[in-house]
Amino acid sequence: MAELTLLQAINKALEQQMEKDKSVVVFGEDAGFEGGVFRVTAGLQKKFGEDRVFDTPIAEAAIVGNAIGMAINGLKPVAEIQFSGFMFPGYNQIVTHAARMRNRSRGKYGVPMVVRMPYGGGLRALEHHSESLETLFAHIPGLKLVIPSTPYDAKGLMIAAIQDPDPVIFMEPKRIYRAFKQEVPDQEYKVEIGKARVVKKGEGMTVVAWGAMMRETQKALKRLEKENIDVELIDLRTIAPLDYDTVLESVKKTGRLLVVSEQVKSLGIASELITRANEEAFLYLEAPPMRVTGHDITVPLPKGEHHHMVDEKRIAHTIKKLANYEV
Amino acid sequence: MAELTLLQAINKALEQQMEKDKSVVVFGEDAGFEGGVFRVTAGLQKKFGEDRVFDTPIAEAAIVGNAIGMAINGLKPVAEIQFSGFMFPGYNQIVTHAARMRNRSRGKYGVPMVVRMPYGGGLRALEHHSESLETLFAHIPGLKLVIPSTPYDAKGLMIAAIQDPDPVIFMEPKRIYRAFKQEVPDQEYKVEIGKARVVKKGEGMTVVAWGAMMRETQKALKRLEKENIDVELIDLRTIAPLDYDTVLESVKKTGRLLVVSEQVKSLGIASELITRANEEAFLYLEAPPMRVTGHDITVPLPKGEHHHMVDEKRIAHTIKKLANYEV
Amino acid sequence: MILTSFDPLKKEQFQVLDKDGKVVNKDYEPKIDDDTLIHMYKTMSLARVADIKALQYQRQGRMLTFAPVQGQEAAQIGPMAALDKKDWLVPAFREAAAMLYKGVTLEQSYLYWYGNERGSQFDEGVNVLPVNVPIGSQINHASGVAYASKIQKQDAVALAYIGDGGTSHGEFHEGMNFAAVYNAPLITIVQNNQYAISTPRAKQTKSETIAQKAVAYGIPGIQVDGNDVLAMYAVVKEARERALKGDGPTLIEAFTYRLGPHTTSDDPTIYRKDEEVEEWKTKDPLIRFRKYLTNKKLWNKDKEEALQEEYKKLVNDTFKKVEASGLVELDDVFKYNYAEMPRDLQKQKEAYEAYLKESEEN
Amino acid sequence: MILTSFDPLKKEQFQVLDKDGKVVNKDYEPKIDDDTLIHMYKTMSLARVADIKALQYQRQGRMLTFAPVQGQEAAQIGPMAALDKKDWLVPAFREAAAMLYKGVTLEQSYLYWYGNERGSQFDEGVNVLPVNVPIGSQINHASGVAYASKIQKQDAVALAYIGDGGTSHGEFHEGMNFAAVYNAPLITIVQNNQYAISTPRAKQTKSETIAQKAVAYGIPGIQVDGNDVLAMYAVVKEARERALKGDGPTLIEAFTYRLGPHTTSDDPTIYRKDEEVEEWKTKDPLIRFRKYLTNKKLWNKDKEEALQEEYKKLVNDTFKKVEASGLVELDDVFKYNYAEMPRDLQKQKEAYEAYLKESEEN
Ligand SMILES: Cc1ncc(C[n+]2csc(CCOP(=O)(O)OP(=O)(O)O)c2C)c(N)n1
Ligand SMILES: Cc1ncc(C[n+]2csc(CCOP(=O)(O)OP(=O)(O)O)c2C)c(N)n1
Ligand SMILES: [Mg+2]
Ligand SMILES: [Mg+2]
Repeated sequence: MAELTLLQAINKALEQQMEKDKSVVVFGEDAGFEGGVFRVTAGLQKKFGEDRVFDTPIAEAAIVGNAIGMAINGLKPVAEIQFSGFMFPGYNQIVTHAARMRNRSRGKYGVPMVVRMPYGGGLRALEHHSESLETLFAHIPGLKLVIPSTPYDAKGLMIAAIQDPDPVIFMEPKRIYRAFKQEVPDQEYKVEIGKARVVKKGEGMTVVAWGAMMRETQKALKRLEKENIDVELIDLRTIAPLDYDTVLESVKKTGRLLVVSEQVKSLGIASELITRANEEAFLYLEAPPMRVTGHDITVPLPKGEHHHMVDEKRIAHTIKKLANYEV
Repeated sequence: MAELTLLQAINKALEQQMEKDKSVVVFGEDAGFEGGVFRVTAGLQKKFGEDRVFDTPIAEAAIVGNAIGMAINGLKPVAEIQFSGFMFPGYNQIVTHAARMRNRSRGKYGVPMVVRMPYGGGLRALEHHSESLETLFAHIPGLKLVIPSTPYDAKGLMIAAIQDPDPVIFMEPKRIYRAFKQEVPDQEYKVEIGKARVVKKGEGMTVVAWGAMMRETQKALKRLEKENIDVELIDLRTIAPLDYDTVLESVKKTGRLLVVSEQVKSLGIASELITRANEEAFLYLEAPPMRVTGHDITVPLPKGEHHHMVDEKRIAHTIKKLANYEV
Repeated sequence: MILTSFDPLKKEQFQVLDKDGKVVNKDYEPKIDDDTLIHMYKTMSLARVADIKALQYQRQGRMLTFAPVQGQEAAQIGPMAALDKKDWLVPAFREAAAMLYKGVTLEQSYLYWYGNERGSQFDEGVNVLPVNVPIGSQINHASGVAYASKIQKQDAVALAYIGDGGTSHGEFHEGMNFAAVYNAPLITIVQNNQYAISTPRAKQTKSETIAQKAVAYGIPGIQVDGNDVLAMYAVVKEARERALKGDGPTLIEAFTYRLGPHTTSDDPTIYRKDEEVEEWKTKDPLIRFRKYLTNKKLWNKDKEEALQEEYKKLVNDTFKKVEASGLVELDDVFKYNYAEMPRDLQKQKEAYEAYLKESEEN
Repeated sequence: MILTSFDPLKKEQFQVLDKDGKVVNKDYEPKIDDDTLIHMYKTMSLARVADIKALQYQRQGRMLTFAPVQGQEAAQIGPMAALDKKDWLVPAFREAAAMLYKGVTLEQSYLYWYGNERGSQFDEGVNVLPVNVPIGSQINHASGVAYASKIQKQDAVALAYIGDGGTSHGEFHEGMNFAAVYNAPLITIVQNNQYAISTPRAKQTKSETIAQKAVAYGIPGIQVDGNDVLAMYAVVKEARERALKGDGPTLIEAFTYRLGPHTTSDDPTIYRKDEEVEEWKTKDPLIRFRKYLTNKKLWNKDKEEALQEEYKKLVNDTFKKVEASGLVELDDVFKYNYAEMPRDLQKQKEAYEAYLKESEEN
């Protein structure tokens, strides 16, 4: 066991899988020689050579499209998009090919690839560096989307993603890349894709979060410790396919649902969760399901970002509101 | 007044605006000389010349990106994407620029452009020709998205879109391009962007649809004529910004909401509407809001498309189910 | 070396057979054994018959939209004959002839255009990717396939097709550039058939040839008479050797013409003149190749008649089988979205089945 | 004609001033009046001081990430001086110097990198687009701006910047091709500063020069010494005339070097050698131009010292003003998403304000 940051845990997962499986290759803009602008792939080129770890031209359609071709011809590519906001030029490949190749060929060609991308706000970054684009992947049939919130999950999910027979989008909450450390087993282990984690049992209310918002939510709960609100906290971990069973079972028990997300408001993962709670747990609802999200605005540049960012205060505020809701 | 199809109504709107305003230009793949693969822009090049109506190379990023540049420098471009499934290479421009230029420049540069694209299923078409991608635009702050369901609205919305100071995505339900005719005024008129239309008043249930689904829904209602279900039918017409007021007022009155959409199930416009009904009309709900949609699968090729397409039968079935729901 | 002898910047075009089937460039006449020559000709003929028939079926309302190959058979069969079985074909959407040669069955091909995904479930060992509709994107797949082949030492190349219109797409640029940087064993053939739907080649790009676009990637580019099956064969053979040696991609412009409509939904009379089509008919790749084979005594009128009979029947029988296949089953549209169906999707399927059952009962 | 005299395929590079400020190509020495020459030099100097200062502020934790220009001033000021006020500048993200020359104020520039959108709210009549972060996409904007200028007969060109790395992007290809087909009055300058973050030029593309990529679009391409402000001026002047005559776009590769880090988050010592940087420092565009001006008796040591003093103060004062501007107001982040705020967004804003008020009260 070693104490690792989330970033280091991903690096370890990559290293371990590359060691074990020669077909794993890693590439992206600056991902080779210098190990990526965040250094997630640091050390890999030195260890595994330039054929398996390399820099690409600045061309996201090529990065994803080449990964698809490689996956079809026997490799397991782990491609990096430098920031999620730059995935758009590669989105055509993700949607029209990666997500569809298996179905298109009725099973003949799978696309076992991972597309990694740091995402999310709070780092006082330039334009296009702070978005939370989960919806754009979760809305597309054929894709998987995972987002770890801890070093342990990061390693386990990355290993599961690399071994998955289908394309996995791996969004990395860069705000907590180095925020804290956790004991992470040295050996290989997997965190199942498609399974949420009940972080804390509770009876009074179901709170769902993921990625960097898990931490904010936990801070909010800390703040509310004396308030006697018995929260069941769920970390989605996988956004697609979503583990509705775990969430809805919880909602049926608690009667209350809050979803915390740093996405813009409309058409976020929260809206699908709330809709499902309606469809499948309507009679259990003791209050309208609520969400804490950004606004339907372009993510502001750093000097205005705080207006948009979801923080522990706002989460705590809404938890109280939901707890106090009476019909 | 003339009897026009939806397709002809769009053509007339374009012609009228081009005549009136020299800054309006029209272009796209095959949109010039031959007037588009559906002939929506037929006759315009002949009338307005090659500078203002022209064919483009096959390059959607260029189509949208050039439109943005033109809009910034005094033109009002109406760009055509041949099928909505081919908008992906241009999506980067739509999301990272068209939607943001005004905010980015704090009002200095607006992007008054229209991006037209035929969309939707039911035409037994090739792969990527049948998707319903509303979510990918409605989720992005800064964009407007309109979808007409009648020739009258098509003309009025197109005129409003061209005159709008912001980028408008204009999705055309190609399945009903030529399905029926309607009296359409010869003169210029606008249908307000952002206003839904109450097609039929009712007290028992709110049914929301748009685009080609309006027709299927109306057929379903016809089927149910003898069933004594008093439906209030709403045509959204604008998907973004969405007219929640009209929908929620209706839901507060009827207590029941059904959304009909040919999108895939998860994260469709339906899920946001249902979430809003929860947030803002929870105490009025007499039944869980419901939706009729496609499945979370890749739209099948023609010989399997019927499994995915929403049809009047399925709509009627769900209307009955919702009407009969008792707590 | 063909690739260094024909400079697109000087508007040189590589040809072996002229339009009368005469060898005009003896030095470059490829050595192909007789069986292969005949197999090439036969596949071209089958593709042609399948094409003409499909058009008839479509006009009868029995076939859906499809993209005819007519006129481009040489640009497809020459290259395929120059490949090895383990090489990959990465088509755009107008490569039915190439796909046939590489092992996609006529039934699969028809089934695809009939609107059934089973048509892209190619047999084991057939290294062909499915028809690719989003223009340009296949170049990146081909580059990736080629790169994988290279680092896994498979000794195989990837050959991608694209249209003249497709070269305007950003994905063409990114794919070619990526492959060039890493010397991926990629061969890209641009079938310049002079039009992208209604848009003529001159409106697509200002470069005088498509081949010269290779300069942007620091790789060889060559314009070839795309109606000359031997020239296409010879140039691909050489490009393949280069690729396998580790020298990287080659860009080949096959100068050709689409004799039919863009697809069956298209009316080409709107945008091109009859005379132009008639002129190109005289350069028909089948006629030219038949003359060559006849000169070589490998072919004659009787054989031709018998072949036509055989293929008409084969095509008819195949289409009937395809027609009889009917609709796609519900299972099929759910089952292949993931290797394992997610629980929520399983539930969606069950809910839909329940609805079907219920609505049947009523 | 410069453009036809330096063939990138023959590896010819256009230069006027050598690194000692001597005119090596008298024929092409542009005629620029003294005031303009001095204004050019001053703006280069201001950009340099602003750059160095900003790096200091950033290291002190007072400035956010930004993209230094150091070393590339000539590639930016030469072209700007060759433009007319009504011409458009369409930058990528490393064109702070060019933007200054075209009328963006230092305060705006700093404000932008300080993280406030007001920094892109340029003054009336300043035809400059905001900093463009998504690589490549600005080429399409520039093409559109240019096309609009052409058909509205504005007699103006659009000049776009992009990096060597940016040329790999599909949007570069699509934009150049589009502009070429329609002869849009576009000038594209590739600042080939040898790296894209850590990725060296050779890993970006296999073409020997960037300029030769022009061949793909059937337009002129030329490699220029990008540290030579006069060469950059002269070539843009000529490209501009071509463009206004209706002859279409030109691709100019400015061969230069980024002396600083990619951005302030970057550590260039990981991927490049000190010697390389030192070697390029001897080619510093400012030193070279200063020598030229000194030779012309337009500049001297005293003037230089006074200028440095003046600019240090100006930059310091400006940054203090920017620092004092504080946070962005809530109104601002909602107000500009649409020309008119949609009702639902208005409600979101009100709800958020209500929350703020409420949580303040508690
Ligand atoms: C990205 C994308 N945009 C648009 C289309 C629609 N489309 C289908 S075929 C075609 C023309 C293709 O022309 P070309 O590349 O020359 O190939 P050809 O049809 O001549 O074989 C277009 C525009 C598409 N399939 N993909
Ligand atoms: C589409 C896109 N992908 C990735 C990035 C991240 N990124 C920012 S700058 C840069 C390198 C740019 O290199 P180059 O074009 O040579 O310009 P330079 O920085 O040298 O001026 C990258 C990859 C981006 N901004 N946009
Ligand atoms: Mg073509
Ligand atoms: Mg660079």
